[in-house]
Amino acid sequence: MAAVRLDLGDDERVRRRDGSAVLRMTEVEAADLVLDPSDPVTGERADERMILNMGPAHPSTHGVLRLLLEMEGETVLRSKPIIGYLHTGMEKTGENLTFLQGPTNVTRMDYASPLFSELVFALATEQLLGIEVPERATWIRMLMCELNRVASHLLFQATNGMDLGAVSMMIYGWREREEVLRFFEKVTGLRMNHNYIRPGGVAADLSDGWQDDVRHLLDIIPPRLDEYEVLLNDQPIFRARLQGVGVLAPAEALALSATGPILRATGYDWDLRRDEPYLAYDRVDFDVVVGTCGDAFDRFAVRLEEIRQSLHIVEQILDLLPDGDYRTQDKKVTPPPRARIDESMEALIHHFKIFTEGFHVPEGEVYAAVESPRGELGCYLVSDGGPKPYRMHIRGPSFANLQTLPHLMHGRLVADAVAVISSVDPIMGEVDR
Amino acid sequence: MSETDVATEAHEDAPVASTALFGQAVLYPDRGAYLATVESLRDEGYCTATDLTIVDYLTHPGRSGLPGGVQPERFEVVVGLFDHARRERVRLRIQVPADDPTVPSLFDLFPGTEAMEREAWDLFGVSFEGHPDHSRILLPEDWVGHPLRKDEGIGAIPVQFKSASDRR
Amino acid sequence: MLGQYLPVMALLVLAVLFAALSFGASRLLAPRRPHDRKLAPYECGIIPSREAPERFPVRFYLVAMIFIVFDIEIIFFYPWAVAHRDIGLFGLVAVLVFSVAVFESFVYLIGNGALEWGPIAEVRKAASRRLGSDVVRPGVRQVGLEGRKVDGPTDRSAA
Amino acid sequence: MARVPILGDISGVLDEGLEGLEHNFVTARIEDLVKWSRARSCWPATFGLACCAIEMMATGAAHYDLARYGMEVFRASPRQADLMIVAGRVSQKMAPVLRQIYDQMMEPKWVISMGVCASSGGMFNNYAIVQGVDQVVPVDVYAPGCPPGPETLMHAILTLHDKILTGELTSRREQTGAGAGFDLADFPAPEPPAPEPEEAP
Repeated sequence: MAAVRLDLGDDERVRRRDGSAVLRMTEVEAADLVLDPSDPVTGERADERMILNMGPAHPSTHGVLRLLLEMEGETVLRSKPIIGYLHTGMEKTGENLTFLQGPTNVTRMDYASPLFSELVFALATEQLLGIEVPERATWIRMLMCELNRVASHLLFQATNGMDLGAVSMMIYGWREREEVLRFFEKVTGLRMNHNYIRPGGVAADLSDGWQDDVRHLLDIIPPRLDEYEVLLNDQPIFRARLQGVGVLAPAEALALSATGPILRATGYDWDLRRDEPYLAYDRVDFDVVVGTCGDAFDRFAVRLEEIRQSLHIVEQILDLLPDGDYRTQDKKVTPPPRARIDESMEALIHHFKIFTEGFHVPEGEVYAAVESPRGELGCYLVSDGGPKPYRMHIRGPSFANLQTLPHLMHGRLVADAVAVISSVDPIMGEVDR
Repeated sequence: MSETDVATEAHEDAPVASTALFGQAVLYPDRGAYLATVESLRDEGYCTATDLTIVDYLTHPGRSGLPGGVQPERFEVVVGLFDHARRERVRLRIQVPADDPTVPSLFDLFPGTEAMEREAWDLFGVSFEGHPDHSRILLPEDWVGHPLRKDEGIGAIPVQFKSASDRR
Repeated sequence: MLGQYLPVMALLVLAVLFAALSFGASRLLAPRRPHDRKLAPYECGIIPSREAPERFPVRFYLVAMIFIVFDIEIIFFYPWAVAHRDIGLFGLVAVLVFSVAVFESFVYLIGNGALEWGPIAEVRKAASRRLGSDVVRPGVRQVGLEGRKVDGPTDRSAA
Repeated sequence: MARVPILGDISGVLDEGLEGLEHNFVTARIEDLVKWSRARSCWPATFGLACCAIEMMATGAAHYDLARYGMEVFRASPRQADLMIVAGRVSQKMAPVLRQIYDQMMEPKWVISMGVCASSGGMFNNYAIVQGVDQVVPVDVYAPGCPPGPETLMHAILTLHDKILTGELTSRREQTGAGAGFDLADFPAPEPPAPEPEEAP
C-alpha cells in the first residue's frame, strides 16, 4: 500500500509562510497591497498586479464561494478562498435538536449527497448508544449511499462539463440524475434531504419491486457513461483544458488534509470503504480508483470511474440484501409502529417519550467517519447523557479540500482557475456549515 | 465498548495519559507538551491531520472519561490524526482554561489545519499562536462574539406570525 | 448614377429607424428608477471598497495593438480587392509590399512575447509527470491515461 | 398637459414610463404587448445558494425544462436578468451581497423566494440566517417546500407570469409598498382536465 512518508520534498512552498500561493491577508489589506511595491512578494512589479474578486455570485464558483485572486495579467499568482457566505450555524442548531431530529439538520449540509451526512450521524449515535443495527438496515444503508454517490458524481459531471463549456453535458448529467432521484423519491419520499437514515436503522423499508427499479438504473446508466467517454474523454480540447492543470503531489495533498477523489487522483490509493470498512463494505468487492498525474483530468476520470464502481457494488447488493426488520427493535430507540400505539399503553408511552423529549444517549464522545463522494466525512459527537448532543461537529471533506485551491491555481491562467474549482467540486453547504 | 485503560506513554517531560474509546486511541497532552506530542506522532507515521475542533464544556464540567492526571478546563481542543500505514486514528484532547484561551498553532506540522484553526478561532474565540492568517473565516469580519460558545444563545428570533391570510 | 447608392441609403435609413425605435421604446416604456448602485461596477455582488485599478498590465494593450494592425490592413485590402483586375500585377506587388510591412510589426510583437500568456514556467514544467506508481496492484484501478504519454519515475512510492 | 392625438396625455411618460401613459384604447394594447413580452421571456439571474439551487438546476435541466416558459437562460450578470429566484438560505454575510445584486438588476424586476429558508428562515432560526428574504429585498412570490420540487417552482413561475400579465402584480406592489407577496397557497394549481370517459367499445 503506497504509504508515502510525509516529505514535502520538492514542494517547500506549502510550508513557507510568505504567502507562496495563499494570499494570507484580510480583504482590506489585500486591496491596499497592490499599491505598495515594498511588499516582499510582489516586489517592484506591484503596479502590474491587481486584486480581482471572483465573488460569491459567480456562475462557476459552485454556490457561494468567493475567491480573491492576485493577478498579473491573466496569470493568477496568489489567491484566497473566502467562505462563510452560506454559514448556517448548523453546529449550534445541532446542539438544540434531539438525536432523532439530528439527521434533518445534518442532511442539509452536503446537499449533493445528503444520505452520507445522515449515515455518519447515525453511525456516531449508534456507537455512543452501543446498539447494533439489524443486517437488513446496514445493507439498505449501503445500497442507498452508493446510489447517492452515483447521483453526486453525476452532478459533478454535469457542472464540470458546463464550467468547461460543454453545456450539453449539463443536460445529460441531470437526465441520469433524475432517474436516480426518482428511485430515492419512491423509497424515501423525497428527492433530497431525505431524513431516511436515522439512529437505529432506516425510516422505512425499501418500496416493493425495488429490485426492478435498481435493475432499470443498472441498465440505463452504464451505456450513458460510455456516451460521456465519447463526448468528453476522447475530445482533445476537453483533455487539453484539463490535463496538466492544477497538479497536486500526494505529499502536498496529505499535508493539506485533502481526502477523497482529490487525494486518489494523485495516485495515492486511500479509500475509507476499503481501509477502514464500515457498514458491510468488507463483504463487497470493488476497486479503489486511482489517478496518475494528480491533475484536474485525473480528478474527473477518477469520479467517472467511481460511478461504475458504485454501480458494481449496487449490483452485488441486489442479491446479497438479507431479509429481516429494517430498524432495531430496541424499544428505547425505535418508536413503536403506529398500530401498536392504540393497543398497548407502554407503546404509547414510548412513542410519546421518543417524540417529545427524545431518547437519552449515554455520556461520552465518539468520532465516526465515512467515505463521502468528496472525501472523509467525519462526525465528532459529544453527549452529556441528555437527549440532545452536547457538541456535534461535522468534518466536511470539502472544507479541507478547499485549502488546496490556492496551491492548484498558483501560476496558472484565470481560465484554468475555473477548471480547478470545478475539479475540486466543493459543496458550500458542507464547507460553511 | 469504551474500556478505559490508562496507558501512560513516557515522553521527555510530562507523561501523556491516554485512553481508548471505541477502538480509537485518545491522548490528553497538556498545552505545553502539545506540539511535541503532535510532532512525535507525526514522525511515528501519523501522516495527516483529519480534523481540529473545539468543545466548550462550560455547562458540562463534570465529564467522566478523563484520566486521573488531567485537570478538566472549559475549552477542549480536539485534534484527529490518522496513520494510513497502520490504519490507526489518534485523537488528542487538550484542555484550555477559559481565562487564557490560547493554543500553539499546528500550521508548521500540518498546513491542512490552517482553515480549521481559523474556524475554531472564529466560532469559539480560542486563539492560535503562530497562525499565519489569524482572522475570521465563516462569520463577517465585523461580527462581535463567538457564537458556538455555550454562554451565547442560539440567536433565535421569536416567530412573528405575519398577517396569515384570513381567507383560508 | 445616383441609383447605385439607393440600396446603401435604404440600409442606412433602416438602421437608423431600427435604432431609434428600440431606444425610443425602451426610453418610453421601461420604468425608470435611477440608483447609484445600478451604475456601480458589477463585482460579483461585493460592494467595491475602492476605485477599480486604472493601471492595467501592458499585455492587454499589446493584444489591442495586434488587432489594430490586422484590422487596418484589411481595410486597405478592400479597394485593392475591388479593382485588382484593372491594376493587375503592379497592384498585387504593391499590396504584397504593404502587407509585408505590416506583418513585420506583427512579428516584432510576437518576438517580444506579446502572446505568452500561459502559466509561469515552473508550473508548466510539472504538467504531466506520473506521481503514483504504475505497478498494477490488486483492487486498484488506474485511470486518467487517455490521450497522453506519461513520463516520470515508474515506481516512486515506497512499498 | 401635452396632449397627442392618439396617445392622449403623455406628460407622465418621461418619468413614469409605461405607467405614466393615459389609459385609453391604443395605449392599453401597447401595455398588453409590453406585459406579454415581459412575462413570456423573463430571464432568471443565477442566484443559487443552497439545496434549493440543486432543485432549481433540476428544473432548468432537460426533464422539467424551464425553457418552455422562455426562461432556459440563467443569466449570470444582473444586468441581463429580469427575475431573481432566491434559491436557498440567506446568511447574514450574504445579505448585503443579495441586496447589491438586487439593486444592480434592471427594471422591471421580480423576485421569487424559493424554499422555506428564503421565505422565512426555515428550520434555521439562529444567529446566522436572515429570517426571511423579504427583510432584504421585496419578494413577489413565495414558493414553499424544503426544497420545493421542480413542479412547485414551476407553479410559482406560472403564478408570477399570470400576475404580470393581469397587471395585478404592479397594483399589488403599490398596495403593499414592497413586493407583491403572493402566497402560492392562495393560487391552487388548475386541476388537470378530467380524463374523458371512454366510450363503450
